[in-house]
Order: sequence, then structure tokens, then C-alpha cells
Amino acid sequence: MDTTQFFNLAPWVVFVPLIGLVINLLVSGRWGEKFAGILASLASGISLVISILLAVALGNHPEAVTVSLGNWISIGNLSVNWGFRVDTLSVVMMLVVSSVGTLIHIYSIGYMHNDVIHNGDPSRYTRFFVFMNLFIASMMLLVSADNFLMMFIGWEGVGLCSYLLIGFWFEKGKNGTGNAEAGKKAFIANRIGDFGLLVAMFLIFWNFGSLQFDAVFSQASTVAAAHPGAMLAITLFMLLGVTGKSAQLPLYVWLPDAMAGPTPVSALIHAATMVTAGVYLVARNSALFTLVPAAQSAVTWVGAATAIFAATIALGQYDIKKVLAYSTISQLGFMVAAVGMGATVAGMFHLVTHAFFKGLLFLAAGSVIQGIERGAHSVHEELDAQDMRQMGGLSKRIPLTFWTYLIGALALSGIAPLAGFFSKDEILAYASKNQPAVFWVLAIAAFFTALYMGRQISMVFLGAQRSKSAGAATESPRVMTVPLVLLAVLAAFGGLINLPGLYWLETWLAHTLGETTPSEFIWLVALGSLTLALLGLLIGWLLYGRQPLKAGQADPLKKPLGVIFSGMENRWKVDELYNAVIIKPFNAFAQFLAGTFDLRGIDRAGNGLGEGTKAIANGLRKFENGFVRSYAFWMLLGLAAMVTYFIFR
Amino acid sequence: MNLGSEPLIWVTFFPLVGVLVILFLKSSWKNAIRWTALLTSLAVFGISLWVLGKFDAANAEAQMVINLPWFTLGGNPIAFHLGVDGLSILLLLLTTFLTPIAILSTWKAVQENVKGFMIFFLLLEMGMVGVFLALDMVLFYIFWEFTLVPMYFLIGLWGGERRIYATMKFFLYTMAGSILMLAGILWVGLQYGGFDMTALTKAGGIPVSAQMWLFAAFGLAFAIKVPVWPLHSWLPDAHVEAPTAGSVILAGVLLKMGTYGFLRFNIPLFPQATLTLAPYMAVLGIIGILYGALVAYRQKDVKKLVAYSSISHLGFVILGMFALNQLSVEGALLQMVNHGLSTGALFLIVGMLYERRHTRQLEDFGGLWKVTPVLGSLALVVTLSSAALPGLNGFVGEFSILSGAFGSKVLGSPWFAGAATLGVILAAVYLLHMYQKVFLGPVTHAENASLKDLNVREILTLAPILIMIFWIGLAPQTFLNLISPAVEKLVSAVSTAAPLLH
Amino acid sequence: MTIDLILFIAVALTAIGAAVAMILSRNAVYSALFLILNFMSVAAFYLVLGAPFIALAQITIYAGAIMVLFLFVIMLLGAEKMKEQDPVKWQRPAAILLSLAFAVEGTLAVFKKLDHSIYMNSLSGALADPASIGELLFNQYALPFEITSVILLVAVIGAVVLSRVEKKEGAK
Amino acid sequence: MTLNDALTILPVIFLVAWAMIVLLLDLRIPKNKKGWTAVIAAAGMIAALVLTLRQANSPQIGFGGMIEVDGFAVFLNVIYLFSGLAGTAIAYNYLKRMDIHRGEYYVLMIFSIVGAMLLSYAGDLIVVFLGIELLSIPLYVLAGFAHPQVASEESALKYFLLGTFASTFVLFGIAWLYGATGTTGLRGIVDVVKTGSAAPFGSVMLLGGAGFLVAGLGFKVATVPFHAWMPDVYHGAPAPVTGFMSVVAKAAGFAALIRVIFIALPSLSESLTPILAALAVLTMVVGNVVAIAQNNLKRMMAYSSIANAGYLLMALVTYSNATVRSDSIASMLFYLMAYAFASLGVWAVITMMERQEIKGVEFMDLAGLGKRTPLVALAVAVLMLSFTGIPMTLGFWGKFYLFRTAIQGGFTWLAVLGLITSLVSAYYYLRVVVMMFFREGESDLKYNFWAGVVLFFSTLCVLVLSFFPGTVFGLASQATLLLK
Amino acid sequence: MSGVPLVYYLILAVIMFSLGAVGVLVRKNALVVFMSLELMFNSANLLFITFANFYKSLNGQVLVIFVMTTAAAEVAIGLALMVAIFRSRHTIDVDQMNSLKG
Repeated sequence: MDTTQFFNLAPWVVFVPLIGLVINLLVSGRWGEKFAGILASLASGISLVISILLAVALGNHPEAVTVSLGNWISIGNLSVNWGFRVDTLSVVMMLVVSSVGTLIHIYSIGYMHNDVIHNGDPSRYTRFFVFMNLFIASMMLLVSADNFLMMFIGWEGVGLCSYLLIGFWFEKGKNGTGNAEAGKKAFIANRIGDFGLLVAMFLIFWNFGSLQFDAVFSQASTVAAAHPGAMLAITLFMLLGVTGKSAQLPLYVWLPDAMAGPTPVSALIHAATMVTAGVYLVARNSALFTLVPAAQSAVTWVGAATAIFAATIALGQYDIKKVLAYSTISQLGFMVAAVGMGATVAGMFHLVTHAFFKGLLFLAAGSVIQGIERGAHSVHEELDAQDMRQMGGLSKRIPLTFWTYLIGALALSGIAPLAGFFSKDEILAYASKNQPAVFWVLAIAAFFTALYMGRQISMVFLGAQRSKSAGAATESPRVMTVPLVLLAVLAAFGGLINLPGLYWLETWLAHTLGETTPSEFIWLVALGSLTLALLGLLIGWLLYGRQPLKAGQADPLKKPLGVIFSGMENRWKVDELYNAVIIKPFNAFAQFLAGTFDLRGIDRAGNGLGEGTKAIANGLRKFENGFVRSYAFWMLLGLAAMVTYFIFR
Repeated sequence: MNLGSEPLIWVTFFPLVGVLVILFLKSSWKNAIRWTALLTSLAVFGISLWVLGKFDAANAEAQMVINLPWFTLGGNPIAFHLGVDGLSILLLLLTTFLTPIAILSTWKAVQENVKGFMIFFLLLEMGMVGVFLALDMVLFYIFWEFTLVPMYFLIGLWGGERRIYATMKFFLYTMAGSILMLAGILWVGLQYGGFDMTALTKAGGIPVSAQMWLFAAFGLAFAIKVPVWPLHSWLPDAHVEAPTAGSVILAGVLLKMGTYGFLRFNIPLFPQATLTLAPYMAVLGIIGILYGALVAYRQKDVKKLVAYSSISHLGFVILGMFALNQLSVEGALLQMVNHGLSTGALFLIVGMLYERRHTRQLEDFGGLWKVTPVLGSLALVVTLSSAALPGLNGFVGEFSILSGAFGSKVLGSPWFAGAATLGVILAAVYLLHMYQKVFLGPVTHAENASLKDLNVREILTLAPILIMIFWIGLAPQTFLNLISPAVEKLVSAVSTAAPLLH
Repeated sequence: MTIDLILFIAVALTAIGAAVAMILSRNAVYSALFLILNFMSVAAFYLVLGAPFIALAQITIYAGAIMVLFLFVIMLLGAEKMKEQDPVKWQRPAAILLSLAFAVEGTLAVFKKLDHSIYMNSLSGALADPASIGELLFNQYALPFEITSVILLVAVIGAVVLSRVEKKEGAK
Repeated sequence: MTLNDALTILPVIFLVAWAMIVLLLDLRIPKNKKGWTAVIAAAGMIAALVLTLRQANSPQIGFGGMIEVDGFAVFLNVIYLFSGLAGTAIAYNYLKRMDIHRGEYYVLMIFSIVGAMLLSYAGDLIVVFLGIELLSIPLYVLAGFAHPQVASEESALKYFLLGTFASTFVLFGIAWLYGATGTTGLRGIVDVVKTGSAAPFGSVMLLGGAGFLVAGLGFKVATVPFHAWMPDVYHGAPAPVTGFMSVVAKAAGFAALIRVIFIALPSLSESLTPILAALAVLTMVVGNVVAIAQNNLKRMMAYSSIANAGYLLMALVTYSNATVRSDSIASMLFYLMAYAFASLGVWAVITMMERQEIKGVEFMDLAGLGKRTPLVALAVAVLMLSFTGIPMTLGFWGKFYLFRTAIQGGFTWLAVLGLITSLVSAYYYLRVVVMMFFREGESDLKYNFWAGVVLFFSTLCVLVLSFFPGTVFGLASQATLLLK
Repeated sequence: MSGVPLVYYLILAVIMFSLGAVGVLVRKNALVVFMSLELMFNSANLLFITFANFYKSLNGQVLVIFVMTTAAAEVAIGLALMVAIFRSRHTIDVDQMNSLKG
């Protein structure tokens, strides 16, 4: 069979979800929840199938293939096609997106059924799947684009979906607008990043004369030689884009708030796929980054700093999803650091495994939350279903969820032989060889990772049930647990794809990324990290699990760490800082412009001219005083002036 | 020449047919009047498609030219000279496209004196089309100034609370600019042989010293119309007080007359002055982008917010025009259309909200997406189009402008475009702010809980614009092909006039 | 200084004095009488300047008929005196200053810029006899002559219109 | 005086005779049928119109140069006669309403027209002087026609005293010019100046005389600072009189100015041009600016009339420039015509609205006019736009041509200033529109057919003629070519 | 009086004109104002006669006749007007004629 024919299917990875969403829009829920959910899952599933077919085709024909649908914009020397690029990198992303996506779609059929009831607006069920399909389409566009501009559509498109889904329950949240605010925050933070990407694109266009990946990468070295400054600017502005989309310092603040979205959204968008777009961007442009060491180290350090910074915050959180959110930020830091160092494969590897286990963790967390909610419903208790202090001892109530969660947590902590161990280890190994400082930072972050996961497992599943609802929690339906199990399998065995020695992923990606530094498995590092992970888990258990927390008890770490812990608990007050330093002055400045400057300044200047003229008119009116003799006086004055001018001029 | 077969004559003056018919209808036959106006404007749109059909996209020159001698002034002929080229074709289509939509939007909103309203509206359409087609400076001025009159009445008679203040302000501001343009036109015509645009552009040769003054005289008129910061303060008032259809046309078309004027007059006629002043104009454009966005963000009135957003959007157009390369100028032209569509649609939506709630204060809304999901969804698309989401129309224009300006030799520095790109962030800030205040969050006012969603007519008003939003966003080449030869000609004309560029 | 000049100055001073007195007189009757005096002195100049017919007309028509009409109206209305309070404070001094300046300026202009060596002609009466004036009037100046007649007619109509009192109910 | 001489002023002679006939017939017409007087008077004016038009293409000189019949004069005479007809049409109902219906009204109006016609024919300064008097004396009486209405009397007295004051200026000026040249013929003056036989006095006397003359004529056309009479007189005089006066007196004044300045004083251009420019500036600025402070339509129109005098003066400013000389006269005639149409139309409406105590029309009285009589209001709106100079009205072309001659004559700054002041004028003209259409109110308009005819005919002309500016301007420039 | 220079006459006329103007500008009695106007007419007449003498032509004298006639006509109108005003207002003080202004 000539598998190259499959390449022509590439555009359909985008179109199928689009068709799915259009059908769902047209039907708009008239044919029931089942239809909407299944249709959307099917659309996502077909994308998965196509992705697999593309992978198969690539297996036979590893060179990149571009499928063009025609011209999009062509002005002067700017010419951009609707082009889909099928290469090993994009297909990896497609596979991740569609596989995790499909599982989460299926999970959502069950989850959202409860969620819409719980939140009191069942009519929004279909809307959810429309957005989800739109997300899949945008994400596919992002990864399959063969030029920057098209990628940018996907880039902003996923941002839009994120905005819509975070604010899915737009009337809920703090003060009723909390969710909507969170969505807005996410979009604007992303826009700031997009600003960077836009500028990077302008620079690329004017320095390379094209926005096509091929054309740009092939000229990279010549341009780097000719305009090193431009190259530096390009890569740094791209980094700004990365920090926005992949929630790195300093733009990460939107991601914790983004947990306001329904849990499947957190799993799919804010853990598994969208947030990794930044990593993908750097990987895609590794040809550029490798030429600019300064930018590379900037990327690395941003990633590393984020990794440890977010990990510390994760330790101080009580919200089950917030812990995972900060964990995500931290793990994204790992990936960014990896691709920054040039360990592109390692970064991508971690991206894939992270998608599995973090997706799993979120979904399982969703299962926990709904379990608690059901429990709360049955015992008529009002509580925050996401607060870990209200949980405890759930392993008995919801065992399947517990086990899958445990697998995910262990994978995340980097326990061998689960997926996370291999991928994280690859990054650490690379760092230890090339950038020892980064290595130490990441190692500590890894320790923290295990620590907060240990803490979370202990708080949620072990010990005593600290609320009535927790005692009454029930297991989720099959449609949710099956994806959990499947993801658990992936999280457990995902490491296989780049198992040391086999290095499938590496050889696969090498077709696209070219010669990369081959990965090495360093036993010392592996054992060290494993030890750290185990240590972390152990401490976590010792602190939180051995002596089960009691309801209302303060966090055991609070006493020994003191101020530091309250810093972690309060997320180092970064939001407050931004609020004080950026948002408030910004609002005040805008208010000044709108109120004082525009209305009292510019507007009044215009009106003042009119009023001034009126005042002059009223002044001149006084000359028309009604007295004939005065009129005669003016006449004589005019006459005298005129005659004087004539005679004596 | 058989005038009956000249599409430009028809497209300009067909609205008068509608006016005539309406004149003979009783003013109490409101629906008949509405239908007449709607059908007339649809017919005009049809005629403009006929123009489009005859339009040769590869030709950069004016086409379907009608040139009838009218009278002479000081030995210089003034002619009834119409023609359409790449610079005007899109704006012509935009005008004829938006007019029926605007008329359709008045079905329920305008109940008083429908007859007068429609007559003024069709007269306005004639004036606007004339502005875009006129190739004689005097004729241009006539149409230009004439459009003031119907708009003056539209705001003054069917406007809101402070309509008198607003309409006077609108009239006086606009006239303040155009009187100097009249002096400029006379001066150019008398000093440099004629009022014919095509001839003047070819002849060139206006001395640089004179160019600066003339640029200022013409530019002021256009800058006020656009409006370029800081000459904008008439716009928010006019928009807030204008009836919905008036706002749509005001934002959609009338403001474009200003930007079009720059393209048609200032740049080709005074190339050296243009090159000298381009950075300053660009700076004004950028200030407009950022200032408009910041001020929009703090508005409490939705309509005012959208009005200030116009200032921001048109700042992009100004920047694009004065970056003066193929990319930016084409982007600017496309952005004119985009702004007409997006902002027009936003005003339509504000109008729909107003019809339901009789308020435009942001604080009076909230949570409407839940109550009126269709309106909420359509508003979302329009908002995003205005925020230049890739894949929608706004992005194509803004990207071309910014990327063009980024490498513009005339501006000579990427900082211009860099600063302007910040507007992309700010656009998200104020537009999402608006969307959230109106459509998201809980329903806080009891009156809002029972609002009706859009009816078929309202969906029909918005649907064509939405189609165009997607069309331009996904396949802009259809439109870009029409304009690129003319833009190429314009850009190369300016650069040949100014050897310092090469 | 010739006798002519002395005579001129004497008559001129009379004319100016009469004019000043006319302006200053509180009583309108005195004003009228002073104006008549002024006309008389001007008529004397006319006589000297070779215009005996005009001089005569000046005395009979102006000083005689017109001023008598004035006096008649003053008496009729009893309006010879009114309070001299000026509601526009600045007007009087400013007016006097302006007029003074105007007079000085005019005098200076005439004095400085014109030739002093031109002396007036002494003309015989023959030049200005009524017959030749009449001839001019009916030939060269026939049109103005006719126009003046129309003007007089209009004046008559106007006077009639203005002085007729409508007798209508409700009118005070 | 020969028969030929008489033929040159045939329309004038006819009108004088006709006026006398009307006067006599009026005695026989009973008080309640004075409409017949109006009809007879109008018939006379129409006949005179025919006679005038017959002169259009045969320039001739009569009375030894005192009368110059040319296209310029014919053009203006047509304007006077049209205004006379309009003045008759709008007065008829008004006079009846005010209970001052007397036949003398029409007679005086005809005499006033005769004076105006003489001014446009004038070839001699004495004719100028007598023309002014013949124009003015009936107007003094007409202004006071509504006596014993206080406002009317006051207006008449002010007009009379100041008008006579201005007449002394004119006369004094004529005397100096006579002294400087020994002649009062306009062409005679030029000849004397050219041959240098002006002689002993140099140009000082000529200049001084010109100053007095310009001041005196400036009073008639109301240039600042000789304008102060106009608002009060317009305000107090009966509306139809003001309407008539606003066109005829102004046009006649400009006719005289053009005759004197263009024909007799070209040698003084160096001194005269700055003065004329200064007068134009002052007049435009003061007229337009003060108008925005007015709340009475009559007074506003008075200031508008002053402002328009300023625009018209622009045509005189360039009089020494040979290239635009004839065009500037044509522009001025064009503008006068546009002004006449718009003015007569507006005054027709004021006539219909004025109440018993002649106090004009307050702006508040206009409120609601757009609702109650939409067509009238629309017509007024068109006329206001024409005054403002908005395209598709005749007023636009008026300004267009005037500014054009100013620019071509090298006075761009003056044109720009004129344009800026016309922006100011937009404010007060539009205020009328605002009051009529945008404000609710109970406007009280006593519509009558003949005034309506004037209003709608003017409006129609303002609109329709705007599409043929070239043709109209051609007419005006043909009219002026014969001037030389 | 051939011994008198021409300019003296001219100066006399100018002074009379100015005095007339003063009268117009300062007097309140309409009749006196009117008389002042007559004085100004007279000063112009004096000029005409003077120049007629200088040019040895009768034209100037003829002009004076026209001026006189016109002045008479003005007097007729003026006095009639003042009488009419006096009837309704019982005064001819020009300063009280100021109801129209602004």
C-alpha cells in the first residue's frame, strides 16, 4: 500500500473537529447530550486515526511533507499559504493532542453530564463540546502549520478556546465574575505573549523575507551571521510568546486562575496540550535557537526558574487543582529548560509523558471532586469540593480513582519505571552534562515535585475522612473511569517511546530536528533523581500521611517553615505585586486619559474655541448699544482711520 | 457615451430613485417606505456588484470612467468625472454593502418620521458613493461636504439625549477641516493646471514648499474626519447620540472618507511632503491606537467604548498608509473595510441591546450570554474580529499594516510598528472588558433576565457581516487582488517622486 | 496781510463761532438761530467766490425756508430743551477728542500737503449769472435735475405717509 | 437731453411714471382692496423687467456719460426688480395683518428701485449721490412704515440720521474728488488722473476723497465699522421692508462701489487695496462672530447680511489685478444673486412669522416649525445651508467663485480667513435648523400663498441653479465684460 | 478776496465738517443732530463752490443746487419723522431711542 497517499489527509486533522463543531452548532443540543458528546469524541477520534495514519505514512517516508490548500495572503513579497506540514515533530504533537484529547472528550461525556447539572444550566452541555472541538482544531492547526502566520492562527485560537472554557461557567466564581475574570486574565496574558510572537514574526519576515518554516530555517545560519542582533531579538521575542502560552515566569499567573474551567478543560488545555505549545514553538525553531546561545540560556533559565518557583508554590496549596496547576507550571519549566538547553528531544519526550500523566491526574482529580460533590449532595453539606483539607481517606471510597491517581502521581514524581522517570531523567542527565547549575535547580524542583505529590496523595486519599462529604463520596461512572485507566496505562508505559537504549522518539524526531546531541543515560543521575523522588514522597508521607490530619488542623509545614510557608501558601504574592505595579497604575493612567485628559483637555480645547468665540461675540455685542450717537461715533472713527491711512501713509 | 449603460452613474444616483419613490409615499405607510429604502439600497448593492463584475483587477488605472465637462474655472475645466480604481472599489462595495444592513437595523428602532429618515439615508448613500468615485477635486469636495447634511439631520432628528450638541459638534468639526481643503483645492487647481485628479497625479510637479502647506490643508480635513488624534473629540459624542444606523454608517463609511482622502489626495499629490511628514503622521496614528484603546477601556457607555475603539482602529490605518509600502498600504485599505464591518457590527449589537434595555451603560448589563445566547455568540465573534483574532478579518489587516510598517523605509525604524503592536494587547483588554461586562458574569439586573434573543431580522442584519468577517479572515486574497495593482502604482509613484528613498 | 485775508478771517471766525455756538446751545431755538448765522456767513463766501446765485439761494432756501421750518417744528413740539445727561459716559469726551483730532488732521493734511500759492480767482458776476446756470441745469445736468424732482416727490409722499395718523380703534 | 438719452434709462422713466400712476390709482382703491395696488405695482415691475432685459446686449452711454447702460447694470437691475416683486409678494398679506395696508408702500418701493437702478447705471458722481438719496429716502419712510409702532419708528430714525450722516461722507468725498480733478464724471476722473492734469493737488485730495466715498458707500453695504445701523434697522423695520432692503440696498451699494472704485479709482489701488482688505476682514469677522450671539432671527439675519458684505468686499480687494478683474466682478454678481435668493426666501418666512409688535422672530418662536410646516422648514434649512456654503446649493458656488478670485488674485490669506469665518457662520445658520427641527415647540407661522411662492421659488433656484454654476457664472461674466 | 489762499477755504470746510460731526456725536436732541448734519452738508457745499471758483467752471455751483434740493427733501422727511415720533413718544431725545440693540 502506498502510504504516501495518507499525507493528503493532513488538513483533515483540522477539518474533522471543525465539522464536528459545526454539526453540533447546527443541532445545538436538540438531539440530546449523548449525541453531542459522542459526535465530538468521534470527531476527535477521527483526528487521532488520521494522525496515526500520518504517522504510519511518515514511518515509510520520514521526510517532511507539505500539503498546501492554496494561497491565503499574498501582498507584495509577503506570501502565505494554507499549508499543512507533516513531519515527525508535528505528528508527535498531533498524536498527543488527538489521543489525550479523545480520551478527555470521552471522559467529559460523563463529567459534564454531572457538571451541567451541578452548575444548573444543562443547555450548555453542547456548547462545551463545541468549544472542545474548536480547541482540537486550533491545536491541530498550531502544530500542523507550515508557516508562522498559520501557526499563529492556531496559537491565538487555542488561547481563545482557553478563554472560552475557563469562563465556561461565566456567571460563577468569586463575586460571580471570578471565572470570567480568570478567562480574561488568561487571554490578556496570552496576548502579551502573542505580542512577542508577532514582533518575532515581523523580524523574521523582514530578515528572512518569508514566513515559511522551510525558507526560514534554511537561511538561519546565513542570517545569523549577517544580523546577529536580529536573531537575538527574534528568539527573545519568541521567548516572550513562550512565557505567555506556556505559563512561564513572569506571565504564568493566568494558569492557576485558569483552573476555574471545568476539570476536563484543565486536563486537556491547561495541562496536556495547549500550554505545551510554547515548548513546541522552541522545538520547532530549534534551528534558530541553536544559533543564538544567549537566547538559549535565557530560555533555559526562565524554564528552570519557573520549575522551582512554581514547585514551591504547589507545596503550599490546598486546592487539589491548584496544586496540579502549579505542578504543571513547574513541569513546563522543565520542558522549557530542556528545549532551551538544546535537549529538544528530551523536552518533547517530557511533553508527551507529561501530557499523559498530568492529563490523568487532572481527570482523576475531577473524578475526586465529583465524588465529593456527590457525597456532599447526599449528606446535604455545603463545602468547597476542591479543598484537600476537606478530603482524606478517599482511597477506600473511590479506589479506582485512587489507583489511577497514584500512578499519575508516581509518574510525575519520577518514580521508575513510570513514564515521568525516563523523561525527567533525560532532562536532568542532559543538564548535568551541559549546565550543572541548571541541573541543581531542576533537581531541587524534582524533589519538591515528589514532596508536594506525596503531600497531596496523603491529604486526599490517606488518613481520616475530614468531612462528611468525603465520607459519602462515590466512584465515578464507567465513562469517566475507563479513560482514567487508559491514561494510567499510558502514564505507566509512556516511557517506552524513548526508552534509554532504544531512543525511538529521538530517531523519529531526528528526521525533523536534524542531528541532535544524542541522549545519554547516566546512571548516577538516574539513581540520584530516583532517590530524591522517593525522599520527597517519603517526607510527604511522613508529614501528611503518617499522622493523618484532623479537620481544621493547620498545615504541618507551617510551623517549621513559618514565613516561607505562608509565602508559598500565598503564591509569593505575585498577583498582588502585579496588581500593585502594573494593573492599578494602568487603570489609573487609563482613567486619567479618559477622564481628565480627554474630557477636560482635548474635548474642552475644542469646545473652548467655540465658547471663546461666543465670549468674543458677547463682548462685541456691547458695541451695538442701541445709541445712534455711538453708531455715528464708530462711523466717524472708521472714516478718520481710513482717511488718516490714505493721507499719511 | 451612453450614460444608461454606465454602472457608475447608476450606482451613484440610483438612491435618488428610491428617494423619489419615497417622496410620493404617505408618511404613515411606514413599512412601504422601509421596504422601498431597503430594496433601493439592495439594488444599489447589486449595481455595485455589476461594477465589480466589470472591474479589471489587473488594471491599476481608474476604470469605467465617466468624464463629462461641466464648466471651467479660470480656464481649467471642472468635470463630472467619475471612475473606480483599486483604491476605491472596496470602499464602494463597503458602502453599498453596509447601507442595506443599516436600513434593516432601523426596522423597529426608527418609528418616528420614517419617511424623512429613509430619504436622508439614501441621500447619504449617494453622497458617500460619490465621494469614493469622484475623480475631480471640486466634484469630490461637493460630495464630501454634502454628506454632512443628511448625517447632520440623522443625528439631530433621530439621535439621543444630547443629539443637538453632538450633531453641531460633528458638523462644525468636520467643516472646520474641509474649509481649508476647499482653499487647498482652489489653490492646487489654479496654480497647477486643473482640478482633474488623474491629470494632476500624472503631472506631479507641485513644489515642495507648497506641498507642505497643501498637505496640511488637505490633511486637516481628512484627519478630522478619520479622526486622527487629537482631533477626535467630535467622534464619541456623535456616535453616542447617533441612531444605530447612523453610527453604523458613520463608523463604517464616513470615517473611511478621511482615510481614503489621504490615499487619494495627500499621498499621490504631495509625495515629498508625504515622505517628510510620514513619521509624524505615523506617530499620530500610534498615539491614536494606544490612546483610543486606553480611553475606550475606561468608558462606562458601551457605545462610547466602541467609538473610542474606532479611534484606535483607524490609528492602524493611518500608520499603514504612511508606512508607504505595498504591504502596509494594502493592509490599511483592507483594514478600512475590516473596521467598517467589525465596528459596524458592534454598533448594530449595541443598538440591539439598546432596543431591549434602553440603556447603554455597562453597569446595567451583565450575564446576557445566558439570557440571549445567540446574541452573545454573535457578539463574541464580532468582538474577536475587532480584537484582530487570527482567522478573522481584523487580523489580516492589522498584520499587514504592522508587518509592513515594521520594515518601512519611509518610517525608517521598527519602533513605530513595535509600539503600535502594543495596541494588539490593549485591544484585547478593552474589548474583553466590554464583552465581560455585558455578556459574562451573573445576571445582576432583573430586567435583563427576560430579554428576548435575536429575531430573524436581526440575525439577517448581522449574518452578512459575519460572513464577510470570516471570508476576509480566511481568504482575503479575493479582496487583496482587487487593490494590489492600484496600491503598487501608488507606492511606486511616491517612491519615484522621492529619489531619497533609493 | 491783505484786507481780503482779514475779511476772510473775520467771516470764517463768525461761521465757526456760529457753528460752535450751535453745538453748545442748550436751547434748540438758539441752535437754529446760530445755524442761520453760519449759513449767512457761508453765503458771504459764496458771494465772494463768484456764486451770487447760490449765495442767494442759500439765504432764501436754507437760512430762510428750511430753518424756519426747523424753528416751526421746534416750537410745535416744544422740544427746545432736554436734560443733558449722557447715558453713554465715554461718548462725549471721546467724540470731542475724535472730532478734534479729525479736524486737526484734516487741517494739517490740507495745510501741509497742498500748495499754498494758489489763490482764489476774483470772478466777475457774468460767469455765474442765473441764465448760464439754468442752461447747464437743462442740458448737461438734465438727468440729475429730473432725479432731484423725483426725490422731492418722494419726500412729499414720505412726509405724508409719516405724518398721517390712522384712525383705528385700539390705537392710542 | 435727447430721445436717445431718454431711451437709455427707459426702465427708469417707465418705473417713475408707473409709480405715479400707481399713486393716483391707489387713491381710488378702497382700503380693503389694496391688493390691487400690489398687483398693479407688480405689473409695472414686470414690465420694467422686460424693458431692462431688452437692454442686455446693447451697451450704451447716455446723458453725456452720466449713464452707462451695460450688462453689469442690467444684471443688477434684474436683481432689484426681482426683489421688488418679492417685496411686493411678501408684503401684501403682512401689511393687511399688521393693519398698515397703504398703497404708498408699493410706490415707495418702486422709487427705491429707481434709485438703485440709477446707482447701477451711474457714470457720474452726482448721479451716485442722487441715486443714493433716491434709494434711501423711500427706505427711511418704509422703515417707519409701521408707525406708531415704537420699534418701527426707532428704526426709521436711526436709519435716517445715520444714513444722512453717511450721505454727508459721500458728498464730502465727491467734493474732494471734484476738487482734485475738476470733474465728477467717473471716466473724466480717470482721464484727468491719467493725463496728469489733476495737477496742483497731487494725489492727496484724490485719496482723501476716495476715503470719504468708500466710508459713505461702506455704510450702505454695511461694512464694519459703518455697519452699526443695520441690526437695529433690520430689527425694527417691518419684515417685508427689511427683506427688500437687505437685497436692494446692499446690491445697489456694491454697484456704486464697483462703479466708483473700478472705473474712477484704478490708480489708487496701492492705497485702496489694503483698506478694502482690512474692511473685508473686519466685516467678515465682526459680522459672523456677533451673529452667533443673537437670539432674534431678524438681528441674526442683519449680522449675516453684514458678514456677507465682507465676503462681497473680497471681490473688490483684487480689483487692480488685471487677470481676475472681470472674474471678480462676475463672482460678486454671482454671489449677490445667491445671496438675494437665500435672503428673500428667509425674509419671506420671517414675514410670515412676525407678530403685531414688530419685534422680529425670536429663535424660540422657530421651535417646532419642522413638525408643523415641514416644507417651509425644509426650505429654510436649504437656504441656511446655502448661506453656510454647503455644496448642492447656490451659496456654495457663490463662496467658491469669490474665494477663487481671492486666491487667484494673490489673497489666499484672505480667502482662508473668509473660510474660517464661514465656519463660524455655520454655527448660527445651523442654530436655525436646530431650532426648527430638533426642538419641540408651538411655532406660529401664518402661511400665505404669495410669501410661499417667494420662499419656494428662491429655494428651488438655490437648489436647481447649483447644478449649472458654469452657466450662471457665464451670465454674470458676460454682464461684466461690457463694463469696460 | 483774491488775496486768500485756496487752502484756507478748504481748512474752513474741514473745520465745519468736524464741527458738524461733533454735533451729531454729542447732541441728544434729534433736531439739533439734524441741524449738525445740515452744517456738514454746508461744508461740502463750500468745497464745491471753492473748487468751482478754482476751476472757473459752473459745474460746482450746479452741484450745490442739487445738494440743496436734496437737503430740502431730507428735511421734509426728517421733520415729518420727528413729528411722528414725538407724537407717540413725546420726546425726540435720540438717547431714548435705544430699545433695539445687541
